[in-house]
Amino acid sequence: MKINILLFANLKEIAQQSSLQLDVPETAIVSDIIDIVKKEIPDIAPHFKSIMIAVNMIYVENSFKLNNNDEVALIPPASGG
Amino acid sequence: MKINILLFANLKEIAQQSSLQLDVPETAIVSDIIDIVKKEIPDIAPHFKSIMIAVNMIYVENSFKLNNNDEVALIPPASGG
Amino acid sequence: MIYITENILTTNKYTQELSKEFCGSILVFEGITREYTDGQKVTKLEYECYEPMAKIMLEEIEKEIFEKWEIHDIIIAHRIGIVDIGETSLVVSVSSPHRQASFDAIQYVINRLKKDVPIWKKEFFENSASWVNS
Amino acid sequence: MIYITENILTTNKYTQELSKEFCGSILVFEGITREYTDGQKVTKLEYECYEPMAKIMLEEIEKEIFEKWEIHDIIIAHRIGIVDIGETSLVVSVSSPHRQASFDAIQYVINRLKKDVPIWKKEFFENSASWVNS
Repeated sequence: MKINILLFANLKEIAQQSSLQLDVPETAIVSDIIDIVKKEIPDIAPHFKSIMIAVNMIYVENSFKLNNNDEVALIPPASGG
Repeated sequence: MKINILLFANLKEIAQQSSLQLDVPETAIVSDIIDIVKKEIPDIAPHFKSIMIAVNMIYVENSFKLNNNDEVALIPPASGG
Repeated sequence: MIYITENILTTNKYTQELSKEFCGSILVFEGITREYTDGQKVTKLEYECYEPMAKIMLEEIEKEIFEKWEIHDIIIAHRIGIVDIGETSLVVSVSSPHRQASFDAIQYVINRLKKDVPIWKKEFFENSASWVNS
Repeated sequence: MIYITENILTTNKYTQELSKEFCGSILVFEGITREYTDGQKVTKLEYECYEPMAKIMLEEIEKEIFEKWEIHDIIIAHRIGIVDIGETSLVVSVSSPHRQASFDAIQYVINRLKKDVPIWKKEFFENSASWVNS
């Protein structure tokens, strides 16, 4: 199934792209996606300890089960205001 | 000596005047003034339990010793804001 | 800066006048006369003031604020005389490097003002009128 | 009401838009970009935002505010894109019958916003730039 990954702020700059599309097995959960992204963009890997994950704009745990066409956003620590 | 008394808000309305001048002995303290005002304007007497006294614009105790030409303000509970 | 005035208060004026250099936070409080007090319809209000003493006390409160919190500037403006329903009776605006100081400072000003500063409010109802707290 | 905009923010607009009927208190917070961060001179800022999610989260926070406190209306406006020094990045304005609710509500909004809402700030210094918190 297809999963769309969104990258923001420093992650976007490191990856030099604001999104990527992954093709993953139907059984994929969030932590599988994290593993793939770490491999595809190794420079992002050290940032994952502070990244939160939102699926379709809702924060989720790493065990969250994904569905086809889900939008998975990698959210660095907020610094608005 | 001469003491000028200032009245505000409900006290001014009860007394139907905003100030009065008293001639008092040189030894007068604030509580002497209160006693005189209670006699001169009996309708004010019940209000004294919540009135604060300012002499020359500074809050003082009842034992405060007055001087000639002091301005003694009878301050009802504040309700600004 | 302290203002005690019979003129209409606008927060815009007292926000613009505030010195803001290097400040990260501006907080502006506006107290507005309400139409009901304990269910009774208020038709208008009147504020009376022992003006020279109120000014001195507000200046003291202002000085305390600068001692207690890291703020850059503060304006306190109180309207006196007749104030119609929906009009502003009090504006307090504060600029500060960090926001917490401005929240603390404004709440301190309002609490002190309501307790200690010789200003009195008279509420006019349809068939009566009375001085608040008296 | 929630605004996420690249336009300059003015508190005047977001104070006027606020519904005020029957309210005794209006409180307006303005967050302004500061010239120095830990002694380093900032030349400008840039805010980036995951806009649809930020909107949803701010609307949720708004809903919580109405549940937690007796407030009448609230406006949250966040600027994104390039923000020059001294310009406003955030306005939060609240009208409420009694003032305490507005102080509590605005502080809650700011704390939640800074912690949970997907908006990021990049600080530009004279010879470098970095995303805050990253």
